[in-house]
Amino acid sequence: MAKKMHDTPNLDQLEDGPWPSFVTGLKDLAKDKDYVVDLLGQLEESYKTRKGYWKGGTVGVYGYGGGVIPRFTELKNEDGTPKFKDAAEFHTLRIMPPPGMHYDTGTLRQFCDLWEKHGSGLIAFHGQSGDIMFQGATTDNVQKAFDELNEMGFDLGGAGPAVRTSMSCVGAARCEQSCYDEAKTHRAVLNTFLDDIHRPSLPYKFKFKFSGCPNDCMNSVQRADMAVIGTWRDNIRTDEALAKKWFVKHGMDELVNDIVARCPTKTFQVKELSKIKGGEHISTVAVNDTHGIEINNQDCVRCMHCVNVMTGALAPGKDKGATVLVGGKSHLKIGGLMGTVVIPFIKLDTDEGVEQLVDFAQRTIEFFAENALEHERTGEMIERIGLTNFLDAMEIDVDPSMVNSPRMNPYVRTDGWDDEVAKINAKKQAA
Amino acid sequence: MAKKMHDTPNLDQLEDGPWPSFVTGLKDLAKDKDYVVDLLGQLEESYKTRKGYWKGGTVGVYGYGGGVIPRFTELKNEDGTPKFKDAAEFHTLRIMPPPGMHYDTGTLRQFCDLWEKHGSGLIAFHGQSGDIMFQGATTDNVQKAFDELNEMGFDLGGAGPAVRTSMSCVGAARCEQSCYDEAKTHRAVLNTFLDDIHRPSLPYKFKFKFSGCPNDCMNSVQRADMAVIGTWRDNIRTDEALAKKWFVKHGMDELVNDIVARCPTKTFQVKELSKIKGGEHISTVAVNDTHGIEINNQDCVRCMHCVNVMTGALAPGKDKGATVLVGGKSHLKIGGLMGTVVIPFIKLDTDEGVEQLVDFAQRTIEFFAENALEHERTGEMIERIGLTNFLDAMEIDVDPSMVNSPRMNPYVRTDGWDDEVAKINAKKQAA
Amino acid sequence: MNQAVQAAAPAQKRKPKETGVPDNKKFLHPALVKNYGDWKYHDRPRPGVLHHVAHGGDEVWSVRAGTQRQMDVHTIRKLCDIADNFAEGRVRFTIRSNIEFIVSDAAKVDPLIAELEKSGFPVGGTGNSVSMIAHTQGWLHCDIPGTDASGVVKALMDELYDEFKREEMPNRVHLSTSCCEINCGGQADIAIIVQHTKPPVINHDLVANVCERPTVVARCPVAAIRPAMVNGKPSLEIDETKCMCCGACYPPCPPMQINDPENSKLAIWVGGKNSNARGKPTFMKMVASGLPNNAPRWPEVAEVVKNIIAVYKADARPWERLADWIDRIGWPRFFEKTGLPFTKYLIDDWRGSRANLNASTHIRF
Amino acid sequence: MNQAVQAAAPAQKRKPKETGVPDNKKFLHPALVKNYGDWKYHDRPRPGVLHHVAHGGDEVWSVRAGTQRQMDVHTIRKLCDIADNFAEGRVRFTIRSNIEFIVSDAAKVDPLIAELEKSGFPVGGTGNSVSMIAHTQGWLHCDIPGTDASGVVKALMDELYDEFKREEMPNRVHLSTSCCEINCGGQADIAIIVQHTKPPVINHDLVANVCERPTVVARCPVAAIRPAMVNGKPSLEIDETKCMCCGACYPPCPPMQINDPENSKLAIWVGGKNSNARGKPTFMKMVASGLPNNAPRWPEVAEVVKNIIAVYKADARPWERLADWIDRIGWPRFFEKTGLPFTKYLIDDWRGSRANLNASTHIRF
Ligand code: SRM
Ligand code: SRM
Ligand code: SRM
Ligand code: SRM
Ligand code: SF4
Ligand code: SF4
Ligand code: SF4
Ligand code: SF4
Ligand code: SF4
Ligand code: SF4
Ligand code: SF4
Ligand code: SF4
Repeated sequence: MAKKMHDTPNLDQLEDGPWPSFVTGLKDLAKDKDYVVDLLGQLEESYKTRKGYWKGGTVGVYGYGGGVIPRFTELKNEDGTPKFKDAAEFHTLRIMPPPGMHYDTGTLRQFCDLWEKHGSGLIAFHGQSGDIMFQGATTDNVQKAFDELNEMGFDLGGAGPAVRTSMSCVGAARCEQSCYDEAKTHRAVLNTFLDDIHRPSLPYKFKFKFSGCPNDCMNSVQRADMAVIGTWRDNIRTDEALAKKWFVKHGMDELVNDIVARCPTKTFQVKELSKIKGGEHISTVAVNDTHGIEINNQDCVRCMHCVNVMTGALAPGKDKGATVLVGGKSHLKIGGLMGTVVIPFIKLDTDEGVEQLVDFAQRTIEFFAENALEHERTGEMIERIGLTNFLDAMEIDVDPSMVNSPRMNPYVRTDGWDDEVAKINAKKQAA
Repeated sequence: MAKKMHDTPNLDQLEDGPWPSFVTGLKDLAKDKDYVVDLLGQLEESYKTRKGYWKGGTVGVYGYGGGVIPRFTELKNEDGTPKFKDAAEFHTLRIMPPPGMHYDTGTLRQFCDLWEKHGSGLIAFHGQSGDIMFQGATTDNVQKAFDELNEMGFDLGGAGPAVRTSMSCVGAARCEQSCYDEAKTHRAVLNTFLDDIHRPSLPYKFKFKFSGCPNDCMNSVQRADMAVIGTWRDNIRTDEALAKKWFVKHGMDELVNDIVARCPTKTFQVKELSKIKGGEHISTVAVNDTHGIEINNQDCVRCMHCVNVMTGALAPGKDKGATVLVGGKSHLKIGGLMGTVVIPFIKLDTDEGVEQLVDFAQRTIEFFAENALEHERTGEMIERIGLTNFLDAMEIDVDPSMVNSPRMNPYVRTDGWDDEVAKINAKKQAA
Repeated sequence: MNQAVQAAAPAQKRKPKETGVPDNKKFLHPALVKNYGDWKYHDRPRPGVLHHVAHGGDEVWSVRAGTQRQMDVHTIRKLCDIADNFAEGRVRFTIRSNIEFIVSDAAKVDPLIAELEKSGFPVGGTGNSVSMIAHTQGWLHCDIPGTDASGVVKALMDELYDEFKREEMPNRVHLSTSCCEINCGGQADIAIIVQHTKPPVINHDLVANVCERPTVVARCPVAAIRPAMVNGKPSLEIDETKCMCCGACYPPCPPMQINDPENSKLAIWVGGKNSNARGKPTFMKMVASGLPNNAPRWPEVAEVVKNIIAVYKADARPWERLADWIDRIGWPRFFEKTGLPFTKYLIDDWRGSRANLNASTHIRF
Repeated sequence: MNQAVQAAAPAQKRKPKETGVPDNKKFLHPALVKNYGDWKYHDRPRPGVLHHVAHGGDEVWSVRAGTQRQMDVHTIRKLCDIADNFAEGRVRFTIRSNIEFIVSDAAKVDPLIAELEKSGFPVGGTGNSVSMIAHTQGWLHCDIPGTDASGVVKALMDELYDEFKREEMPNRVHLSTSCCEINCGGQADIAIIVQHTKPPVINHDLVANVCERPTVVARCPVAAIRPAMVNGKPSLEIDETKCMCCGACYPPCPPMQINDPENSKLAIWVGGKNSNARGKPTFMKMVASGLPNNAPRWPEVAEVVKNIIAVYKADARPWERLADWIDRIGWPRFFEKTGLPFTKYLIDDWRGSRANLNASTHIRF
């Protein structure tokens, strides 16, 4: 039995309603833990005054420079002692999850046991960067909790100006849209940067995210300095049995209004079977005895929409890989940024492919480390120096896929035009 | 007979080929005019050296500060005398055309006669701003030519930091798409600013352009500080006879691929007649005995496409007027700018409507005169001060039609939010 | 700020095993290992259940349930019990902190659902539902929050409970919440984000002790901060005509107190989309602001959010995400239909904002 | 620069009648006056001829013919003769300097066309043709041109003559040409514009006499110009690492010579669209540069332009303007099909350029 609960009239109201309540959970923990009793006390105070009361500081584990988010209370009595002394320290350990965030119950139970022992008993599955957040430990207990987690095979994630914890979608493990092995790639890339994860010394944070297809279930385009998004180069595959099954259930109206009309490039067409033409770049499939689908894959932008609507009947091609975008981030300083295509396509189905990606990631981070200003993200850096200079440094050829369109202003000095053209032609001839 | 022609081996090559040749025309003039002989001499020199040889200066007509583009040769002999002395001065008079650029032959012949007398005999129909450009007169003759033109009922247009000559499309005179009286509006607006046209004293140039419908045959969206583009608010009108006629000629495939698929908001639909629903905002018309067109006009953005393809069968509604955009301009300094919607809709079918537009134009130019920096166009000014401040000054309520979307960043100080909402509500209630 | 540097390494301390990201293979359900990368299609037999079929014919059912994310160990153990007794001992969490139980036998689905519901975990969040809100830290843990996150999520999910359990929306609806303008919650169909309305109040006594002044000055997006001497001590000064109250100066300099019980408001954003389906990804747009930070249940926020969801549900066509819907009906009608006032603050004036002005006569009347 | 100020007003001078824009009613063909604002529809019986029908049933035929714009009075008189003898004495000019003859009797169309063609005026430019090029001044009259305009127009229209007379393009094709980067010619489906490649060469002897230095400094978009003393005289200096050779400094300061016979090149732009039809208006994009200023017939430019037109003609679907066509096939394929090299210079890095980066996986392979 822990000490007496503080009055929490505000928080109590968050026990009403059908959604699982974190307050009920905290109160459960508070039964055994003075620590959580006082945490609730401080949180209630925040609810009352509408102010936060944590400040940062310096706490870590031996051998690493980051991965712990230190929190010290600022809610003090007149004499400077904490108002809620048992919750005066409330640090979080950020632990990297397995790709796809799969667990067996044994592992989860072990997490619970150790965090009940060393921490508050509050765990978040997961933080927005993907970390398992073991929330609430005193400075003394941080190392103990880490040691046990580390022995289990888990490791601290990133915080501060470091390579950060990454996320990958469920992908190949359970999703028919997956275009590469997200888990393998995620590990190969991240585990290359353990030093940069554990010892923050970059200009600012750097995040990777891995989505298996353009549905981008990891939101990587706007939350990752480097987004690796699966795609394919060849034709959309078709399955006539599933296409007909779909059509029986949904009919022509849905086919026309929900797919034809929504294909962004109008390349998805429905035609009488007799009018459907084949060809190297054409996917076709009958939906009944009179009509069928015709897709000119050269005009398809792999948006996934038709494939999503008719899952199985249509599927990504076989020549799979990924598009790599650089520079996504959130609001700070210049407004939200989306990533920009820098590698239109990379094969990832062999070790060499994955190594190429790792190599590109390494060179990107090296360049970032050397060229970004303090607290500048990759997107801001590229904004400042220009995409072309970044590509130059990465030894990547410019490609119209990287832009929505060529420039709309004449403000560029083009005296190297002929040289560039000569280079391009030389490369073409060499290829 | 004029003096001997200079050799013009370069220009001679521009007499070949089927398109009417300005060189042939100039040579025709040169037969009688030393002036043009020397003009051809200088032009040939430009072709040879690939350099221009005119410079500006100060030439005008009595009473006006602008409207003449002075040109003095820079092609000099060692001793400072002009190389082609008879063409040492080659000024242009910019004369405002009638709206729609209509003429009777009598007027044109009069132009020819006077310009043969006082000028080079070279006239451009028309400059890119719409002026009749009487090209090539000596300083002495500028006034004479102007006096005659002015007596004919023509007046000088703009040059320098002034309100400029304007253009309006053929519109109501001959076009079924016309949504307002372009000619009347053009004159009403421009003739309000004669002082600002003739006596340049604005921060920089200011251009009006008038297009009768969103096809914008005057390119006003990107070439006018204020573009007045016709549009309508009610439903697209239909004519069944013409619709059926169109369908007989073009058929279902064209209807679907050329119109349905190209309607930007997918509001143009083809349906079985039995499935077509009517309604306050719906336009419908049969194309044959089984099928018809259904347009929900609430989702229609008046792009004109379907109306263009099926001219007459579909037509702009009856509640016509115009959208006013401000700030279009060309490349200089910050890159090309398009106008921005500032008045989503204004009626122009009564004198009061036109006066309202004139009033708005006056207030805009006053604001521009007072607030623009030197050599700053309206678009640049708005870019600098923000659209909202411009609207504020113009006493125009903000409207979501003015933007593609609301803001995508949080970088705004919103402490007046409640006041703004109160104002909006008060206005709503008053209305 | 919060990265740690371990001053001296006491001799007894354990050296970390730098193991990095663990292999997920050992955690995967066996059917997922067997059919890894070989799935053919899926369908959804009912809300909350995904049924995936492999090319070889294997099938798995995934049952998805909502959690509070910020979970106490008792709750986690309860979920483990359910996994052990009613599923096959494996679970995964989605990016939205929903839990998924994977079973290889259709017969196990119903009992599993029953047990989850009995234990207070709503089953749903799949397909065209309103899924769980992307959750941030707020007062519970962050050092800069203007509001809470867990409470906002809880209060809102209570209101959206039915829509979580149903699949009745035109397309999936993803919400996020962010307890400061930094926006850890990310782009979403609907987002709730703190919007400060007054410049920071500087505690001049502290600046000299705790802040690196050049760092703070550099952080301001509009160069509104300059070093100044206040009461003889080095401090900072804000040009209030420039400051747009973003709060970016607060993390590097806690004495620049931006949070204010009254003046830190909440804004609602809509139409963010990360997926490439149909149109390209798009940022969300601010559509309402000035909502009070009304803990513990934020009723004003809930009302606006629920209203937007209701209008969207009634008006959008199948497969139209919120952004797609607005693309069709246009922004004027969005404001008309939701009854939200369109104020001048919603007109962008930040860098590159010109691209967002309507440079056409495409207007809906 | 070129606005005139009349120093002293000699007594004999005539005071201008400030008549402004003349009324066009008296110039209009009578049928246009009668049916003003009351037209119902039009069709095109053949290329070069528009047939408009009024609600009341009146009909007019407009026959369009190409001119050189820069017309000598003999040519104009010839056109007047044709109007008087074969039409009804009224003409108008289009925005593209084509002339239109309006007749109220179908029988007059063919003889009119025959006479025009006989007299060297090509009939066409309507509907889906390549119309006349928007024409600027160039060496003939402007004070800052990098090339000629009339010659470029003539040379190109010779090559596009057949496409002017036919209506065989997928949609109308509008060209423009601009003899300096200022772009008086405007946005077009295909535009030819001077692109300087070297910074201005300053004639320091002249700067002090003819240039207001602050004005020139202010004109530079990238602040590359600063005042400097050269040989003891006030002059200007260019930071060559910043200067992107736009030539904006040249009009206010002729000693900043930007034009260069070798280094002032020509660039080709495509996909500009002012009309609101289908998509919103769009700016054109630069797709080729570095073409030599090869007077008198600019064969390299003609080749690129003709090639783009040919590929578009073969590949675009009905009603696709050049911009719409590229929207469908994508930029990578545009460069592939036209064989134009995509160089790094075509990637935008000017203000707001981020909006133009591909922030999606929408890619064509
Ligand atoms: C814990 C977490 C929210 C959550 O409850 O899930 C979080 C919490 C904080 N974020 Fe975040 N961010 C979290 C994911 C994100 C994400 C989402 C993502 O990673 O996909 C973003 C948007 C993507 C991005 O990186 O831009 C994000 C964008 C930021 C930013 C803005 C960065 C920018 O360049 O715009 C900051 C401010 C900064 O770094 O200076 C920030 C800063 C912070 C700090 C460190 C506040 C500070 O500067 O003192 C917060 C610490 C809270 C705490 O006490 O634990 N956080 N933050 C997420 C990390 C958990 C985890 O490790 O799994
Ligand atoms: C004559 C004409 C080209 C033609 O042959 O048709 C022309 C010629 C010149 N233009 Fe232009 N512009 C002409 C229409 C345009 C247009 C088109 C229009 O008005 O619709 C534009 C684009 C729209 C716009 O206003 O932005 C145009 C954009 C410019 C600019 C760039 C302005 C900007 O803000 O980006 C300049 C430079 C300046 O004003 O400083 C300029 C400047 C000039 C100057 C005055 C060069 C100079 O600064 O010394 C040229 C004088 C040439 C001459 O010797 O006659 N001209 N100029 C056009 C005027 C004829 C007429 O009065 O009808
Ligand atoms: C489990 C999860 C991935 C994970 O590793 O955690 C996931 C899994 C699937 N997603 Fe997703 N998506 C998941 C988050 C997302 C997100 C990110 C987010 O929620 O923040 C997105 C991007 C949202 C955006 O655009 O901002 C996302 C955009 C999609 C889309 C595109 C939807 C669209 O039309 O715009 C599809 C396609 C579809 O719906 O058919 C999709 C489809 C799917 C499918 C059907 C793929 C498959 O064939 O298995 C999966 C089951 C979905 C379902 O719930 O019915 N998933 N999906 C995520 C579940 C989140 C949750 O608990 O609610
Ligand atoms: C005569 C003229 C107006 C004038 O007052 O001078 C004119 C007249 C007509 N235009 Fe235009 N347009 C004229 C320049 C333009 C321009 C501006 C330009 O040429 O620089 C545009 C904007 C181009 C752009 O988007 O950049 C223009 C965009 C249109 C469109 C929209 C085309 C599209 O699909 O994008 C239409 C609709 C159509 O083609 O059916 C149109 C339609 C028409 C119609 C059919 C309207 C009507 O019902 O009478 C007129 C006959 C067109 C024809 O040539 O077949 N007119 N039209 C101009 C003839 C120029 C020429 O000699 O070639
Ligand atoms: S991103 Fe694609 S591959 Fe990954 S889970 Fe989502 S739909 Fe499946
Ligand atoms: S995946 Fe390709 S074909 Fe299918 S809707 Fe998207 S762009 Fe069209
Ligand atoms: S802008 Fe419209 S009204 Fe004017 S001529 Fe063109 S199509 Fe006709
Ligand atoms: S005018 Fe309206 S209905 Fe017609 S194509 Fe354009 S948006 Fe669609
Ligand atoms: S959104 Fe702001 S307050 Fe909330 S967790 Fe992120 S940094 Fe902290
Ligand atoms: S709140 Fe933002 S704008 Fe204001 S001073 Fe701080 S960083 Fe600058
Ligand atoms: S484009 Fe340049 S050179 Fe040509 S007329 Fe216009 S200002 Fe003169
Ligand atoms: S050419 Fe352009 S960029 Fe170069 S100095 Fe002159 S104005 Fe500046």
